[in-house]
Amino acid sequence: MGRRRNLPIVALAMAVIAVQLLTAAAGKPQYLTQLTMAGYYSLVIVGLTLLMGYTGQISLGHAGFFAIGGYTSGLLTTYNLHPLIGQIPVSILQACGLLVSGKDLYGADLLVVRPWAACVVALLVTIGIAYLVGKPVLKLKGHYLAMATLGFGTIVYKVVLGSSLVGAADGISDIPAFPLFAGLVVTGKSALRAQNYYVAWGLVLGAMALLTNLIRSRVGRALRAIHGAEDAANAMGVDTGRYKLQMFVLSAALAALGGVFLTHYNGGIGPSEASVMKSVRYVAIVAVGGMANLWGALFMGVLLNFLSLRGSFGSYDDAVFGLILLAIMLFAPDGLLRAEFARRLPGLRRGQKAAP
Amino acid sequence: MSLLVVKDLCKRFGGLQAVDNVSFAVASGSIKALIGPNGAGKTTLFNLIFGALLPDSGQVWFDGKQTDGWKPHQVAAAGMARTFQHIRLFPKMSALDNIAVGRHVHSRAGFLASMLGLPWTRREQRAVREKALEIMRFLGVEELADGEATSLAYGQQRIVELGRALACEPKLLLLDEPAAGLNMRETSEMAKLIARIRDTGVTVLLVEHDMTLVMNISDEVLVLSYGEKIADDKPLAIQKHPEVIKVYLGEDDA
Amino acid sequence: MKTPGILATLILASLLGAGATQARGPTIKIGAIFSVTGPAANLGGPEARTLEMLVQEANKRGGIGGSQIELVLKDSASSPEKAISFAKQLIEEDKVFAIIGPSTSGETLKIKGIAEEGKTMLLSCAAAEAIVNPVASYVFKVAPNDSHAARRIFEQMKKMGIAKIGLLSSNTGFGKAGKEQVEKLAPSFGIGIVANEVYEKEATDLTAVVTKLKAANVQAFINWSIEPAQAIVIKNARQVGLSVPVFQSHGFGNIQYAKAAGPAAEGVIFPASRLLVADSLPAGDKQKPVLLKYKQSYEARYHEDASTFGGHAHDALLLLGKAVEKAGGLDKEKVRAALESLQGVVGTAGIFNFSAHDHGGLDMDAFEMQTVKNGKFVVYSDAAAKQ
Amino acid sequence: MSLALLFQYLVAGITYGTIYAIVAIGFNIIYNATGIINFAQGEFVMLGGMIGVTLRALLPMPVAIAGAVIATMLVGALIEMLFIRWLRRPSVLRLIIITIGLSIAIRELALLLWGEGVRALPYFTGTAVTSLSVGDVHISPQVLWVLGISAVMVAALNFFFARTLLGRQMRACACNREAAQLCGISAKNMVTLSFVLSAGIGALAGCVISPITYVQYDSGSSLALKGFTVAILGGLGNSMAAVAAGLLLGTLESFSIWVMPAAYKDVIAISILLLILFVRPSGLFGNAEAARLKDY
Repeated sequence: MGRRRNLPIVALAMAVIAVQLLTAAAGKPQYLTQLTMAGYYSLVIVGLTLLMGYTGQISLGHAGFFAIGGYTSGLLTTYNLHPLIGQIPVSILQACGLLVSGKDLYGADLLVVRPWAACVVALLVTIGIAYLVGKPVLKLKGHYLAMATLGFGTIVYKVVLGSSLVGAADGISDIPAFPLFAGLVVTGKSALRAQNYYVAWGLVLGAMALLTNLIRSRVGRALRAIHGAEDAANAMGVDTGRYKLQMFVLSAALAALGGVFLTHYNGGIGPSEASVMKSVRYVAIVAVGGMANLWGALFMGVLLNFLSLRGSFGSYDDAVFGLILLAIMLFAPDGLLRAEFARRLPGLRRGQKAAP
Repeated sequence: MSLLVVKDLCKRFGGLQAVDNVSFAVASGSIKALIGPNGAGKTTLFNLIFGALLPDSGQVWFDGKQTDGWKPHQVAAAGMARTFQHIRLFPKMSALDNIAVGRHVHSRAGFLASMLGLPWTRREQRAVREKALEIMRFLGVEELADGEATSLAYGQQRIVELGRALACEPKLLLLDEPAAGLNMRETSEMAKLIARIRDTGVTVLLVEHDMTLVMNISDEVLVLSYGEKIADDKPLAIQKHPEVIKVYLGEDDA
Repeated sequence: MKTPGILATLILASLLGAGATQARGPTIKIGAIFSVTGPAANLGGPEARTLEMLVQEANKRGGIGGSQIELVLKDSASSPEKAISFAKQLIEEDKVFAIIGPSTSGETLKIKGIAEEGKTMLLSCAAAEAIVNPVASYVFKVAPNDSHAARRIFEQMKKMGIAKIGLLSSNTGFGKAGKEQVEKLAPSFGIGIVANEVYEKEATDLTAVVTKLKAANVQAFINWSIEPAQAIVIKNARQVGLSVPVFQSHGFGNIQYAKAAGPAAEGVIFPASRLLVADSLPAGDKQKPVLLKYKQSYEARYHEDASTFGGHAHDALLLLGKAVEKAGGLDKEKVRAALESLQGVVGTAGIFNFSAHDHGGLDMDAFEMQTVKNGKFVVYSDAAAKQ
Repeated sequence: MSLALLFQYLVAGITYGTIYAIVAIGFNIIYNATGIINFAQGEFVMLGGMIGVTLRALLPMPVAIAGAVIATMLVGALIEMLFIRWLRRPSVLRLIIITIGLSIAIRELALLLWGEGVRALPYFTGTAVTSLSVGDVHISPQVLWVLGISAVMVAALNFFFARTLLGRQMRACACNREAAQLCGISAKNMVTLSFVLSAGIGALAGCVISPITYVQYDSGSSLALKGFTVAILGGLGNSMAAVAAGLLLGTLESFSIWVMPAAYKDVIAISILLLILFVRPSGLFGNAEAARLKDY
């Protein structure tokens, strides 16, 4: 029984492998760079799809969560604790093996937080902030919700832009690679390009597996019910406030995960990752993917980010996303891919039926 | 033994006293009807009982627990279910999925277990589906299972909404104008259905304008006018109640 | 079962095929990453236009090293993530000979390592000293150091007997870099910063900020930014009656701001490249011909005033051309070595003298103290100021 | 802090506040007629300024400003007719996204048309350094222009909505669309009119403030954010309250520089916005029910 359920995930895994082989065969392994980056952005997008498309809660601040993740990990892995050696908190961290020492560019001693620990802290920080922000914000609806999330996103942007601790407008540079396990390292070194592609897409696969399970489950049904008629869902016993909040936090955590990994992959992060335009782009991709269509959003996310990161839109990058938003919302508010797929692949969208 | 007891409930909207010091009880296993002219405060009373609105004062006791101040989902978990005056089905979901949402309080898979797709959550999913189908069979609409709920015929939507409430396996079922918009044949079928539901042991509290339905199936009738209770008695006694005739039946000629 | 995943594969596969570029005749590919749009469009815009113009001109003259130049221009919109992606693309796929740009320090610092790993020359148009310190063998910079600009300002202040100043800067990379240098160098000139404010680059009115300076009784203030705000600042300062000498950074070297501020800009003192005052330089000035030529052709073509930022792009291409000439061919390694040893190349920003330890090449002489007189930039002289 | 300084800050605050308030009034007009928050409102301000500056090169200033206002009004009408009018029962989410898309499109178009350069109209009276001094407090005459024109605008709007047939029809539509339609009012035309009006107000604002703030292709969005904040602070739809809220926020921002770096000025404004949304979504000056009875 589990086999049919997992078919889309298996197909995605095969597609991931096929793309790598194809790029290698076509002599264009460099494409994997942008595909890797697009993969990390996809984590934001699939989370946002569940929040917006399934649960019906708009967020114009998800770039903020991405940035919080990336910046936290970036700051922790570059902030030099060496001058503080001997102080008790630093000693404790050292004793726990959470710190790692090295040399900086100028050859000076460097003592920073281990990437693993930084990653965990980044996720926890994001989850905490998402919880604190989400709790009051998700009580709002419509324009008020849009405005509040936009406000949150703007605050994150202004804070990273105004804080010299995180490099203000320059952002953080020289962020070290992130050794995962078994020799896997998240780094932008071209020699490890294919490996990093698989790390990114492994994460995406994992996220997709979890999320497709989620949308087919009791929780997924409750989320769609909240989207359709919040009061009725509440009357059927769905704790709508809690479900919305959990979904918000989950999507924020996914965004932060993408942020952490991309930051280590890129070796740096700048305020542009937190900008409101970035958040709007994520919304545009979810919309063009079909709002409540996880696969559509994933596909459009990879496609558009891939093209954008390759500079295919030139100076019209933002304009392209603006026009996409307009066109989709005017002519196909349910998304480009949705109508098509709904007809052909009822099993994908209505998980209920696909499960025997 | 009363399943629901309402004591001195009050609710004011700005200058309007929507519910004014209303007290009553619903006996376990009975059908109680709530009638009154438009704007009498019937739906407000429902919302107060269900937790969708907070009362200004007064108490609601359900199944031995004081539930005023609870959120609707807490009330639902305690064993109360409702339908809405204007049908509130979930769009873009099949009829079966709509009814399956009603099983929410009787299932427990959360975010983590669902995401991991643990085997027990799948078993639970199958059980939910079976139960939803069983309810559709009970209502005689199992052929509608895969249709998109909001594109069904109006009468069918009413049935599906009723099924969704039944899926909660409630002790008390609140029906807000279950026959509104139905034709005469559908109305009498609805009446039979409500009686059948009561016979399975579910207590029913309903708001309804159709007096034939009310008088045929109710064990007791409560009459509201301008937020105040003016009568609470057996149907036959209500029909003869002078106050009721004056404020309600008199002008409605029902 | 058909899945979108497979569909994705198919589309990507077709993209792969379409993406292949054809090789043509003897060309040399030069990559450029500029912030043509986005928060640093004021820098990237003129830089991109300059490069496009010069490449065209150079190709008409036969290109460099006997090869036609193919310019691959990328708009990073000041986003480091794009700059990173573009740098890898330019180096690994387009196999460019060298990269000119990016416009901002934040982006440059993020691709410094990539250029080094890819053994591709990077001629950054940003000013941060961290770009060339520590020296990375393939990374150069053509914009003058902020510290030099700050020193020129402080020297001037000493002459004027100023000891107590206010410092304003915008929350951009440019503002941040300048602020750091001013803060660092002030003590060594015996100058105290008594008010220090960072404002938003979108600021529309800075009355409150200048009022704070006024309250602190500063003897002069420095404003370090590239945005419209630098014109707003001086207007607001004059409006609230703050009449102390105003110093600006080289970011002020854009006549549109001086024009926008109108009479408020009169008397503002700032260090900048001689490009701005090319017409009024003495005839013997070494830079004058270069400056005039660039200025005239840019202004004729784009109908806007040439800015020092566009000049950086000019210098980058010029230096690259000289290095190719010196190396006598298009061997990347030889050209890199030649670039590193270039001496006395006259550019718009100043005279470049590179060495293995100095990939910046400019000294304090790159800056000339200037001021605004009758709506025009002129060389500042103490004598003239006293009149 | 001396008294003069205090007043100087107050003047700065009033300047910011008035600018925010005019943008907020533009939001309110469309919101009242349609229930839409027009995320492209800031772009109307930018367009007004840009067109004004462009026309100024050929025409005398008052004519140029009038031309800019009319041109932007046309743009407003065009936008409503092309992108809003024909939608059937659009969801709030859809409208939010459409207006966001519009704002990006207009901004990028402006970049294409005018480039990244910064422009400004000349000061209406005097020059950039002129200021009127009362004791040690200085104020630019342009600020008085902004104040004066805003006051006239608010008065004119009040008159329009209270006294003219068209204004009353718009209010009728805002209160009850169906009923208004039964009385023979074309609700659709009223929506178009609201876009025209609010575009015109935005454009006028853009011209009047441009000598102070300058105008650039992307100057709309940051103004819009402040405009929102003020609109919500005052209670969505209530323009008189928006003026009060604008002055309040402007003054707060102006004084905030004593406690926080100026770079965090926006953070303060937005934090106030969030706080209001959480605690009193109906705004400082409105109560929840009055907010529902949407009045201009």
